[in-house]
Amino acid sequence: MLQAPEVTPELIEQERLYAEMGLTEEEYQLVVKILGRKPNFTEIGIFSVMWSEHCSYKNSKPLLRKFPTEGPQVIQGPGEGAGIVDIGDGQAVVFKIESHNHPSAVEPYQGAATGVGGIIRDVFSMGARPIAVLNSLRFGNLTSGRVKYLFEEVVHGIAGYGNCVGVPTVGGEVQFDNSYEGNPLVNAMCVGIIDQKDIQKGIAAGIGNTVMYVGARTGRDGIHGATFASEDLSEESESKRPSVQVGDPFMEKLLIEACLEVIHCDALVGMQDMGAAGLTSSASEMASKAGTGMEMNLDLIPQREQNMTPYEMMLSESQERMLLCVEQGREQEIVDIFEKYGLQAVAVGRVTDDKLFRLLHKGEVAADIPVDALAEDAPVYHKPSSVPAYFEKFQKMEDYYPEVKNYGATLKALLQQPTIASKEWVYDQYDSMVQTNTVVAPGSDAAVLRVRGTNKALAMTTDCNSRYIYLDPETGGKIAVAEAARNIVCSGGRPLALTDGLNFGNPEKPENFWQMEKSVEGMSAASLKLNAPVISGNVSLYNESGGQSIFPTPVVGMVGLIESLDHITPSHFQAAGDVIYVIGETKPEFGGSELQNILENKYFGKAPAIDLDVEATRQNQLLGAIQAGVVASAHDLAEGGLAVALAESLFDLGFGCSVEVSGDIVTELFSETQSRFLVSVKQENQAKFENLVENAYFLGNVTDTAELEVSSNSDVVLKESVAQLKSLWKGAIPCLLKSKA
Amino acid sequence: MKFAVIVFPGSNCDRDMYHAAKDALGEEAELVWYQTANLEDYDAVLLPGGFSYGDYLRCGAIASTSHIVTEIKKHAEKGKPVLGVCNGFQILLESGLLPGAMLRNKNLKFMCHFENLVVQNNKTMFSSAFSEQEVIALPIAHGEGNYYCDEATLQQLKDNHQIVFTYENNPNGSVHDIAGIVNKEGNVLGMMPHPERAVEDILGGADGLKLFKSIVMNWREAYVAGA
Amino acid sequence: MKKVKIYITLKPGVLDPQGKAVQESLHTLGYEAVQEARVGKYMELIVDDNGDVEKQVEDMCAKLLANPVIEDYKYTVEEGVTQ
Amino acid sequence: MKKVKIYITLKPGVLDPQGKAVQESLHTLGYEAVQEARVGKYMELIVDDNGDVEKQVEDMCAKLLANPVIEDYKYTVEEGVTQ
Ligand SMILES: Nc1ncnc2c1ncn2[C@@H]1O[C@H](COP(=O)(O)OP(=O)(O)O)[C@@H](O)[C@H]1O
Ligand SMILES: [Mg+2]
Repeated sequence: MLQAPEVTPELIEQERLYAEMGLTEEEYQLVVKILGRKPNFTEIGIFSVMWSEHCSYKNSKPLLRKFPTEGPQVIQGPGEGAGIVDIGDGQAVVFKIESHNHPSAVEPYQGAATGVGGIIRDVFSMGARPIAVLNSLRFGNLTSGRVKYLFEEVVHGIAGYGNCVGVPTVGGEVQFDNSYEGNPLVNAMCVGIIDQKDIQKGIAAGIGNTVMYVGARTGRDGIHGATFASEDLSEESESKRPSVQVGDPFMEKLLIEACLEVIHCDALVGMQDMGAAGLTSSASEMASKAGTGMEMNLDLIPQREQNMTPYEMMLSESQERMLLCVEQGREQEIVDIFEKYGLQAVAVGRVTDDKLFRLLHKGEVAADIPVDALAEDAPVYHKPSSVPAYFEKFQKMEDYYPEVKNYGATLKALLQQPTIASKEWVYDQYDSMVQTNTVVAPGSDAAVLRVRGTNKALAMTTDCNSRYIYLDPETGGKIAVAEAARNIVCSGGRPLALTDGLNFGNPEKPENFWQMEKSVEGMSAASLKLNAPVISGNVSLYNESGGQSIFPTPVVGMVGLIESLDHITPSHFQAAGDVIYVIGETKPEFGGSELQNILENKYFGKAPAIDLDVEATRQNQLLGAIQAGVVASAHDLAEGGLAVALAESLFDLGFGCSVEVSGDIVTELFSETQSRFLVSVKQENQAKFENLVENAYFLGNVTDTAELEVSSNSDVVLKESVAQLKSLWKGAIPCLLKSKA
Repeated sequence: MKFAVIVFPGSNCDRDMYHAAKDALGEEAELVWYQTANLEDYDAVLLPGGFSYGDYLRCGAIASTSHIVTEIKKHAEKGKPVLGVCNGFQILLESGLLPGAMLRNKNLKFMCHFENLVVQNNKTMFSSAFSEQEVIALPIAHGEGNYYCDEATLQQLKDNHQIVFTYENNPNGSVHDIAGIVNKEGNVLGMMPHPERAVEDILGGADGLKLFKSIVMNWREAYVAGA
Repeated sequence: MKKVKIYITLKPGVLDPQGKAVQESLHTLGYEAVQEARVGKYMELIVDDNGDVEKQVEDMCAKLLANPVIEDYKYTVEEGVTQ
Repeated sequence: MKKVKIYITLKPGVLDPQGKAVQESLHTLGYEAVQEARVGKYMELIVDDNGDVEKQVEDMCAKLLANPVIEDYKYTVEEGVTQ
C-alpha cells in the first residue's frame, strides 16, 4: 500500500487511486469541485468512506424516504444513533438494528461480536441503558463444514460479547438456505430504556467547545476493508493488510457505565459512538448535524501502534471508542468520570464556526474539507430497476400443491428442518436473564421484559421470511412487518415502532434494485397500516458470493408495549381441557413454504397473499381479547403451518391435543396462509372470546395424554407422541452439527 | 440488615443482586465500588456475577488480587456472611477463601437456563430456610462452572459438610455434582447458580429468595437483641 | 510417538484485550517493569509417528488449530516418551 | 529489555475439556494419529531489565498468571530486542 506522504494529489488523479477506494470518476471530479483543488491522500480516503453506501446510503436513500417514520409515539426517527419511542411515565425505548455480514464471513467470532458491540454503542450513545439484544441470522444449509463453522462461531461471538457486557440476549431468528452459503447474514438489534430528560444527541455544538476522545486506542483495524478486499494477496500486501477488528467487551462494559454516568454531567454537549468509518464519520456527522465545523489534532489521538498516518487514524475501525463534545473549560469533570472506570478521556479538538472539517498532524494540515460535503451533501443515486424474469414466471405459474401421503411423517420432517427446529442450541449459550427483567425468555414468539418499577412490559422480536420476499418482494415485505407485529400481539403487546435491516445483493443489478424497491414499498404499507413507524435501520448491500445474490432479506425488528403485566401471554398451551381455536381461514398456499422446500428443494410460485386490512383487524381483536383476560395462550402460524404450530404449543408443558380439521387435510395442516393465529381459551371464557374475535374456528381441546391427534370427518389422520416430536425438534440442529461434513 | 454488593470493573449482576436484597428481600443494600477502603459498615458481603476484568486470564483471577479482597477476608474472619455467586464464586476460589478451582464447562459452551439443585446441607446460615434434600430450581449462566478439586479436598468438603448445593443433573462436569460450597466456618458460600435471578415469580421462580431470607434470619438471631 | 508443541499468538497489530488486562493487572501488583504482555495458546499433542508428523502438524494448524485471519503459529516436534 | 515466554499447562490429572475437543475435531478431520491433546496458555512479556527479572517472573506466575490448584508453569527469559 502506498503511504500518504508518497502519494501526491497528482498521482491520485493520474493513477486513478480513488477508483481503488471505490469512488467513481464523476465522484472524484465532484470532490475536486467541492475542495476547489485536488484532494490529498487522507482527504480522498475520507471522501471514499463517507460516500460509501455504508455511510451515505447513496443508493438506498431514495427508497428509505418511502418509509413512514412518524407517529404520536415517535420521539426520534431515523437520523440519530438509534430511534426513540415514548412508553409513558417520562420513559422511552430506544432501538436499532445493524448488520455485520461481511466481517462475519471473514472472521465469524469477531465479526459477530463486534456487530453486537457496535449496536450496543449506538443505543447507549443516546443516553439509554441497553436492556436487551436480539439478532437475525442467515446461513447456508448445515451440511458443509464451512457453514457449520460459521454458524457455531457467529453464535459463540454473539454470546461471548453480549454475555460479558451484561446485556441479555433475549431473542432473534436463524434461518438456513442455500443462498446464504458464502455470505451469511449477521444482524444485531439492541433495545435500551431511557428517561426522556436524559436523551443525548450526537452533535458538536457551541463554537469553541472541546472535542474529546474516549475509550480504546486507535489501531490499524479494519482500515478500508472494501478497498483491500479487491487487492491480490501478495506476501508483501499480506503484512500490510488491515487487521480484523477484535472486540473487547470488557472495555465496552466500562464504557457503558461511564457514558451513562457522564450524561448526568451538564458539561456534556453531545456524544456519538465511532461506528463504521470510525473517527471520520462520528466527527464529521457531529459537526454537520450541529451546523458547525471541527478541528482535530491527530497527534493527540490515543494510538495503539506506532507511526500511524492521518489516513490510517481517520479510517481505522477500532472498536469501543466514543467521541464527546464538551463545554470548553469543563474537560476535567469528564476526565474524572472516565478515570473512575480506568478509561482515558482526551481532548483532541474543538468546535469551529467555519463548517470545515480540519485535521492537523505534526504541525501540518492533513485534511480540510467542508463538513456537509461528507454528510448531508453526499451524492445520491437513483438506480435503474427492472422486474426480474423469475418473478414474471412465478406469477404465471399454476398454484403449487404438494403431494403428501403420510401426515405424521411430514410433520416430523418439518419439525426437523433447521429453520423450524428448536433453536435452543443457539439461545442456551446466551445469557438471556441478566438484569433480571426477562419475563419471557427466548423460545417464544416474542421476548418480554418488564419495565422495572412500572406495571408495563416490552415485547420485542426480529422477523423476516426471505423466501416469500424472493418470490414476491412487495407481498413478502408486507408479511415481514405483519409477522413481527403478530409476534408482539401474541405476547400481549401493541406494536410501537420498527427498525429495519435491509440486506440485499448488488444494487447495481436492476433486478436487485427492484427487489429492494418493492420490499420497501411492502414494508411501508404494512408499517403504516399496523401503526408501527420505522424509527431506525441499516442497509447492507453487495451480499453475494460467486455472483449469486442472497435472497432479499429486509429484517424487521419490532418493539411493542404491554400495558399491564397481566396481559403477558404465553405461546404454548396452558391446561388440559382448554379450547383450541384457529383465527383466520386457511387456503392452499404453498409457494415459498417449508413443505415446498422439503419436497422440491427450491422455492417457486406465488408467495402467500396478505390483506393488510384483515391483518390489522385480527391483530386488534386478538389483542382486545388478550387484554380482556380471555386468552390462555396465543401463537402465530408461520413456517410449516398449523401442524407445526400445534406441535410447538405442546412442547413446553407436555400436554397433548385432540383437534378436528375440516376441508382439505394437506392445506389445513401445512399451508402457510397469512394472518392466522392459534389460540387456547379456558372453557369458561369461550363465549366471551367468540364475541370479541371474528373468524375464530373451533379446533378441539388441550388434553393431558401427551399426544398430538388430528382427525378429519371423525377419522384420526395424524397421531404422534409429543415426546417423540419434541425430541426430533430439539435434536435436529445439534444432530446436524455433530454429523460429519 | 445491611448488605454490600461489591462492584468490580466488569461485574454485571451487581444491580440484580442489589434489587434482590433491597426490593425482593426488603433489606438495606448498597453498591460498593471495588476501590472502597473498608467494609466495616456492612453486615454481609455479596459478590455478584459477571465478567470482572472481562474474565481475562482466568475467571475471577484479576479481581482476586484487588485490595477489596483483603477487606472481604477481614469481614469473613469476623464470622460475617459472604456470598459469592457465579463470578463471585470464582473470585472466592481464586482468592483462596474457598478451596478448588473452576474449569470450562465440559461441553465448552456458556449455558443459561434453570437447573434443579438439591440442598445437601440446610444447617448453614445461607440454607436454613430450605429443608434437607429439598429440590429447588435456580438459573445458571456460566461458561466456566465446572468445579474442580483434588480427592483430598473433596473428602474434606464431605467430612465437614461443606457441600451445600449439588446439581440434580450435572450440566457442566463439576466434581461430585457440586453447585455450591461453604468454607469450614460456614460463613462464606460460593455457588454458580444465581439465587438473585429467582426472587420473584414473574422471573420464573422465587426459590432464590429463601437463600437470602436464611441470611437475614440467622443474622437476626445472632446479632439483634431479643430476636 | 512424537510430542508436538504448538504456540499460537495473535498477529502483530491485532488487538489483544486479554494481554492488555494482564499487563494492567501486573502493574497494579507492582510489576511496573512489564512493558507489554500478549496472551496466546500453547498446545501439546502426542502423535503416533507415522512418518510425516511435521507435515500433518502444519496442516492441522492451518486448518483447525489457528485462525489464520488473526493468529500466527509455530511448532516443534520432539521425540516423545510413551506415557 | 527482556523477552519472557511463559507456558501454562493444566496439571496432569486435571481433566482438559478443551484439549479433548481439539483431539476430537482433529480426529474428525482425519488426523487419527493424534493420541492426546492438551491446551494451555502461552504468554510473552516484554520486561525492562532491572536486574532480577527471573525472580519477578517467578512471582508473577505464582501470584497471578497461573492457578496452582490446576496449573503448572514454565518460563524462559531471553534478551529482548528494543522495538
Ligand atoms: N433502512 C433504514 N431505514 C430507516 N433508517 C435507516 C435505515 N438505514 C439507516 N437508517 C438511519 O440512518 C442513520 C445512520 O445509520 P447508520 O449509518 O447505520 O448508523 P451508524 O453511523 O451508527 O452506523 C441512522 O439513524 C439509521 O437509523
Ligand atoms: Mg452509530
